[in-house]
Order: sequence, then C-alpha cells, then structure tokens
Amino acid sequence: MTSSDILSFDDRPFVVQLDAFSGPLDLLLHLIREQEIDIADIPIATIAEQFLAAIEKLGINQAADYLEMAARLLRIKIRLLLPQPLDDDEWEDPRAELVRRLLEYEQTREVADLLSSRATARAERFPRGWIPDPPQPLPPEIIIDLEGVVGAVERVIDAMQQPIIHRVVPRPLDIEGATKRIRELLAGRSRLDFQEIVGERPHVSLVISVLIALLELARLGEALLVQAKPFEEFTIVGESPSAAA
Amino acid sequence: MSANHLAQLLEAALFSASHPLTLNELRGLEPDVSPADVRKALEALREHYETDEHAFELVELAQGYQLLTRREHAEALTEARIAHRPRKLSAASLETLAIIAYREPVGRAEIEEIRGVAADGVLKHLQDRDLIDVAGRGEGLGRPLLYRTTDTFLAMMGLNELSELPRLDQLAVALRPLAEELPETEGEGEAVPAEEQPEDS
Amino acid sequence: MSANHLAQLLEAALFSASHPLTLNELRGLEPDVSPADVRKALEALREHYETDEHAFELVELAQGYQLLTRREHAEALTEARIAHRPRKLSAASLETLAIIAYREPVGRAEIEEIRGVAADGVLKHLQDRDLIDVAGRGEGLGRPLLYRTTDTFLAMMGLNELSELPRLDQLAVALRPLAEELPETEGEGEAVPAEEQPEDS
Repeated sequence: MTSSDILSFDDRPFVVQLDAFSGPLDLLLHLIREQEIDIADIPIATIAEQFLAAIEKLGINQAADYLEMAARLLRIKIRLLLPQPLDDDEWEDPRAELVRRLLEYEQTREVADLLSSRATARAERFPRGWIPDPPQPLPPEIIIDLEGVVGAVERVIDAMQQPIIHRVVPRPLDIEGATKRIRELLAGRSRLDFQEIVGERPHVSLVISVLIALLELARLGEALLVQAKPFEEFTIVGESPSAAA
Repeated sequence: MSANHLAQLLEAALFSASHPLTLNELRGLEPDVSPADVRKALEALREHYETDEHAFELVELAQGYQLLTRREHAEALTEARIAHRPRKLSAASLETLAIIAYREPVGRAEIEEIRGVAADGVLKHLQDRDLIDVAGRGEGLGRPLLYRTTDTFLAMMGLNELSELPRLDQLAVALRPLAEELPETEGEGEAVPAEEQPEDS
Repeated sequence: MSANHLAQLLEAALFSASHPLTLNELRGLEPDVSPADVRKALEALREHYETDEHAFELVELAQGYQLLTRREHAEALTEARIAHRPRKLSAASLETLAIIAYREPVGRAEIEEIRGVAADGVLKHLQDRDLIDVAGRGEGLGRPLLYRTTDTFLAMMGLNELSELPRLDQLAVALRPLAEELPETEGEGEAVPAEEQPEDS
C-alpha cells in the first residue's frame, strides 16, 4: 500500500493530522470507524498496513508508542497466518487482547468527551474576577515553654564574654527651658556662640535641647544660624530687623 | 435581601472568593451557627438571586458553594473581552482525567496501558494545574505513585462530587466482562513473549 | 433587580471582571448603548445594592467601576480567612516542601531523585506562593539553582525556625526510607544520591 492509498478509502476523502490523534489507539480506532469495521472482527492485515502507512504519512513514525502498536499489529497478523490447531478449545483469537484494549479505550474516549462538554458548559459561567490582595499573613503562632526560654537565656549568657552593665539616668530634654534661655541671651546681645549657650562640658541632653530650640527659633524667624565652614562653631544671630544686616 | 445578618455575611464571603467555599468554611464566619442555619440562609440567597434576576447564581460545586455568572451572559462577556473562557484541555489531558476519575487511585502504568501512550508529561501537566494529585503509593514494584482527581477538577467540570458522573455501565460503550465478549481469551499465549504484562485492573 | 437587560449585563461584567471597568468597556457589552444609558443602569444597580442591603456595593474609582464587599464585613471575612483562604497544598507541593525544609539549600535534581517525579512545575508553584526562594547556585554541572524555604513557609507552619521541625529520625514517615526505596524504581535507579547527610538542623 502506498501513501496515496491512505488518502482515500472507498473513495472517501481521508485526511489525518498529527495532532488530531492522542495516541496509537486513537489512530487505530479512527481507521476502524472510518471503514465501519466490526471491532470484534478486525481485518488485521489491512488495518496493520493502513496503520503503518498512516504513521509514515503523519511523520510520527519515530514515536515509540506508535511503533510499538505497529509491531503489535504485525505480530497479531503473523499469528493469524499460523495454522490453527484442530482443537478449537486450545486456540485463542490473537486479536482478543487488542479488541479488549480498543473497547476500553473507546470507553475512555466517551468519558473524555463527556468531561469535555461538561468543562465547556462550566467555562461559560465565570467566578468573581477580581479578588482583593490577601492581607499580610497572620503572624505565626508563638509557642512558649519555660524550658525553652530558660535554655535560650542560658545559651545567651554563655555566649556573652563580659557582662556589660549600663546605668541609665533619666534626664529629659528641656526644649522649653533652652528656648527661654536663648531668648533671654538674645535680648541682651545680637550675636551668640553655641558654646556660650550650653556652657563648659554640657550634658548631651542639654546640647540636644539647645539645638532643637535653636532650630525652632530659626524656623520662627527669631534667630539666624551662621556657620562659616562645615564642622566649625556656629554663631547665632538675633533676627531683629536691625540685626539682619 | 432581608436584613438577615448571616445571609449578608455569607454573601460577602461567597462574593470575595474565586473558588467554592465549603459549609464548614462558611460556618466559620459566625460563631455558634448550625449547618442547618447556614443551609437555610444559602437557600434564601439562592432564591433571592433567582427572583431578583441577578446576573450570577449560587452553585454547588466540589462540595462547596460558589457564585457564578449565568450562562446566558457568557457570550456578551467574552465578546466584550471582560471575562475569558479558560483554555480547553487537550485530548490527552481529558483521556487521562477520564481514566483517573473512574479508577482512582490509579498508577501511571495503568493509565499508559489504557491510553497506549506514555503518560508522565500529561500527569505532570495535570498536577501543575492542580487537577490531580498524588493519593499515595501503590503496593507494586517500585511502589508507584497513585493519582486521584482534586476539588479543582470537580469545580472545573461543574461537579459536586465524582459520583455525579455516569456509571461505566451507563455509557454507550459499556465494557462487558471480557469472558462474555470473547470466551476464548484468557491467557495471552506463549507465542507472544514479553509483550504484555498481565494487568490486574 | 429590574428585568432590565442592560443592568444584568453590567452586573455580570462587574462581577466577573478582573479589573475596574471603564464606561467605555461597559458600553462594549451592548451595541448602540449611550454613556447616559450605562450611567443610568449603573445608578439603578447601585441603588438596588443599597436598598436590598447586599454585602457588596458599586464603587467608582479613578480607574472605573467595581463591585466591592462592604467594609463592615472585612473583619468577619478575615477572621474566617475566607477572603484569602490559603488553597490546600497538593501532596506534590507538600512533599517537595518537606524535602527542601530538611535539606536546604537543595537543587532540583536532588528533589526529583527523591520524589521520582519532575519537580519544575511544583518548584515554580511554591516560588509563586513565596514558600521557597532561590538560595544561590550549586557547584555542579550548570551551576543549578538551590532552593530554601522562606519566612512565609515558617509562618504557615507556625514555626519560628526550621530547627523546630521534628528530626528526621523522629519522623514516622521519614524522607529517608523513601530515598532508600529508590534503587527499586524503574529507570532512575542508578542515580541514588550518595550523600545521605544526617542533618539535624
């Protein structure tokens, strides 16, 4: 049989495409249905040749699954050619297993078609399309057991080489006081050094208080902060119309 | 809609989920509410959507509840490119799903035997799409993975449970027991060595 | 809801759209409908949701129209974790996560050897869900990506750190027996990882 034969059986157009078949059983079933062959009495010799021609035509002859089926068909064909034993009870139809598989596959196809139409119907109904972003995941549950905590504390203590003890003395910032003091000083003179406001060896909290107070006064337009160079001492100029120049 | 607080909560929940919610999940919305209360409120919602001709309806899917638009709007929505039909499954995927749905839990070898094609690519694809998952391991050589269909599969098919599919003997192609069909077929015969591992399915 | 066909279509569209819809997009639903018609129908919908005390409302944002659940339900939804119910992880995902958690950083090849199944789909899925991320690249051929679990994974498991996981030898269904089984599985048999590091971290 040549490849042109595969194009027509009984003069009917016979067009096959590679992706039209989901496997060798599908192709086999197609050949059988196309020619209205009784599945229980398959003319194996004909079908085997058509199958081989078809996979060659389709360019799928490299596919192991198809080749395996082709080999199987040829084996069945050969076995049918062997003389049958006289005793019928001993003889079994070499096509039986193939027929069983074809029927099973046909049934699978029927279910697949059913699923396909169900999925198509279902696909015509849409769920809500916009789902808000999930909020931040909830924090993990925290499991605390005393033993674990004690153990962790001991590990931390062991890891510490020297205990460092800090003494913390509360000394709140006094921005109001600093502001008042700067205003008083500026009332007497037009220029001040930062040092003059905070005095010798000031506490850090005083420095910060004064700094914030100065920035606030500058914002209010009561003082001008002048610094000649970066990192240099800066001068506070009282911002009255006369002192601005 | 009535001022029923439970019905409102249920609607809010169903509205903000893109997948079916089970009765248990819905019960979590309100403490001390019985399954019967939830069912009654759901029924009221269903009726309300029907009576007031809302564009969506309450559907039971995958043993849960979900709001879905009515089929009659499908065409207008897809033509206006507002909603999109999901991609169709390939024949290979559908056949594999068909086999798993009716035989689960089932291993790769059996699926390949029925389809006559290697199945690993399709199985992976179906797993990635969450249409099947691994149910466990079989007893045989190499303890093969066994597959089953998922709730996503049910939801995709518009099924509440697998038993809604027709029984195999209700299909047009009913597989009669082999013995009836072809009395002479037991045992493949020695002439075909190593060809066919006897499957016990 | 009135029998107004346009209002139904608009509701269907607003319900199923994945983004806020502009007046123009909404007009695409029905030929020859004027912006005024659409606005009127939208207003009717808005009023209906209000009057019937639906759990959602029609909101006009800069980008267009949208149906959103009312604020007052947010808490109940979050508490019931329905708005963002984590989908159940498939067995494939769980197995892969378990392998990564116990062996991290670990490459795809090793995961595939243990599970006996291709892992790229699952790995992508887990990455998408922020349960694993890439820890770096291995030394071997092609410098494979190495994966590790994320803080999200820990949070989901209710763990503070990976070391809180039960040790491998305490696990009833440990990963190790699975690996020991490998030589029997068809094909991949020879490639059993030689390193069976007893890790306890």
